[in-house]
Amino acid sequence: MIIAAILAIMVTMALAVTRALLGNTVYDRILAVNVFGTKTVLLIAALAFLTGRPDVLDIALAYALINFIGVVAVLRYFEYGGPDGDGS
Amino acid sequence: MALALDILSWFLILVGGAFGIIGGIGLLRLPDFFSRIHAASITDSMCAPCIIGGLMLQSGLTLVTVKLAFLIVFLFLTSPTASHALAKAALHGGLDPGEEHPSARTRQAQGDAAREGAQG
Amino acid sequence: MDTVIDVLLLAFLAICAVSILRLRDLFAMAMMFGLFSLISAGLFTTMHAPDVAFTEAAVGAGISTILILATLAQTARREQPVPTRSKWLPLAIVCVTGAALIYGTVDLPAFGDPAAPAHNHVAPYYLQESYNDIGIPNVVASILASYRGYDTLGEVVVVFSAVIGVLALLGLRARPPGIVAGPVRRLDHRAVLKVIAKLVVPVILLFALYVQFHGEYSPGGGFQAGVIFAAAIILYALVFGLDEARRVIKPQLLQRLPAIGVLIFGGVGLLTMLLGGNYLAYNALGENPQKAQQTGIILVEIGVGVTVASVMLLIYFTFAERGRGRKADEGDGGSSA
Amino acid sequence: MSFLAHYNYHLAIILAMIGLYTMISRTNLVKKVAGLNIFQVSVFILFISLGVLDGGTVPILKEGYSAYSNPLPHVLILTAIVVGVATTAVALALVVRIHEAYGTVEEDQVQAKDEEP
Repeated sequence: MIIAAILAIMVTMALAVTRALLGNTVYDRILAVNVFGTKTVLLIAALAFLTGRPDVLDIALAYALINFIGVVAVLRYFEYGGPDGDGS
Repeated sequence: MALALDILSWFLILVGGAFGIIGGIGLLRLPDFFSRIHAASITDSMCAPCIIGGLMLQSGLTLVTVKLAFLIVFLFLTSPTASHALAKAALHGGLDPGEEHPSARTRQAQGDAAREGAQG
Repeated sequence: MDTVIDVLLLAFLAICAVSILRLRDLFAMAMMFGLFSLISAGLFTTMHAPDVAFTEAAVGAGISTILILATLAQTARREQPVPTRSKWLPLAIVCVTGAALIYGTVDLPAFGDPAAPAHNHVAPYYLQESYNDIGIPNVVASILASYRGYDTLGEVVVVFSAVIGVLALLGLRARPPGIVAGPVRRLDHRAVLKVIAKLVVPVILLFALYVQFHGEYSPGGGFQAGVIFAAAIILYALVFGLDEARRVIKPQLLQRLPAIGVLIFGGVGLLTMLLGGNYLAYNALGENPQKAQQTGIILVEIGVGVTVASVMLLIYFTFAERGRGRKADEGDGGSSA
Repeated sequence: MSFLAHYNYHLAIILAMIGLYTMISRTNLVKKVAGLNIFQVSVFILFISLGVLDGGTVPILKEGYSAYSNPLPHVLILTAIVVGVATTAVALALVVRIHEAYGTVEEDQVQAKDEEP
């Protein structure tokens, strides 16, 4: 049953990657990367159970943290790199 | 009791997976950014807690459960924040809700910055 | 099942790499780069390498991407079209090289083959004896800090010299003429982000400490903990501004910390020599060889953690400070904390 | 069959070649750095693939498991990743300085400016 979950997560990842590739706007890409990141967290958690070694769950935690930081960084630099400079 | 927990856990995992796929399809198929962000939020706020909750029921009461609980709390804090910040950035960055909808194609009027250019 | 996940992740990786190659908008490229690192970290997890996945996630998806973004903010956002003359020669070179390399894999043992030489040379010793020698379950940590301590010391020194290079290039010299310090930018209008960052940063710092000191029993150690620690402070700097982050961690202290970390590592080696052992042979640190080894590993990992954390922070601060420079005549130059 | 058993190595090589192509065909220096990183990650993947053991598990000793993947590549790659980001930082610092000195990060334009008297 965990395999079913993993498959579902992989399908979602594939869809997110497609969106990241198609893009349209930069924001769509950021969104897709963010979704992909949270799905990776889930994938790692599920994999930890599939292999019977849940002690590697720390990685999933680290992913969640780094993903958030990455999105904030992208937003910040994108906003201030924009034409009006001030962001808001 | 154990069987009930097992069934509940499988149910949660399946529901989570289903929400993930639904959100993914929405992310791909919905017409503009602001509706896509809604689809993405579904994967964050429904899929993740369901799957992790299901895994928590699998693991019994150990350190692993605590870590998973941390994971849920953390995702619940950060994912909506990221979505919110993203939506706000898009709004301020010149992306108008409804603007990108196929029925109102006035993209050229928008600033170039929010756009993705020609791909080489 | 493992194979399916493996191949799918590798396919995602290839797709990402191609899109990095093709994207003209370098911001989008930076994002795909972050995605690339995230996927490769996932791949490392499926290949039973949690420590590597940990490091790659924190370093590749976190620090590298942020550095690329900081560079883009100071240079050009878009790539200019490549001159057409140079299209076929690179492709030919790449195809020939790739074919030669693939021909080279024919003689390699099959993927995951237990009879492969890699599994029969020194690895069995580590796997069988490390628990007797050192007494900690994470074999990667024992090899990193004890068996291959010299190697790790060398790597730490490389990281240390990298920060000296970055400081020499960007930090020490005044801004070039025509560039003035820009205004301090903060995400002041982001109330939600600020509240959540305030909540999350202490948790990340705590998690970094857990990774540092629990690294002997679970994936983790000085390298990972250092990067996560730095990432937490970088998040703080991103949201609250560079000056605020500098107030938290004084630049004078930060500039000394990389050296202090290296000195802790080297000092442990000298200590073991003074106590009558060889350089970095921790057995001299105590009566009980296992306890002595564990003491040595913990000390060395602290050195690694201090160096890595301070180096990453120093590099980010240097980039961000440089990026604050704003061309007097141009509108889109600076963008940093 | 034996050729298929190397799929991991082959995909790593394909990745390496994409990175190499990015490095030699693009003139944008930031993109070259990204290509270098792709190449680097492919080498990491190759190394870790060599350490994988069928039926093995993560090399954190635990009762009930006897087959572990080879921990040595993990150690080498773990440190290599951190060193990799350090070198990337130096490369990016050079890019920033080049942009300050030449006003561009395109290799051919930098060269053109160099050849000007």
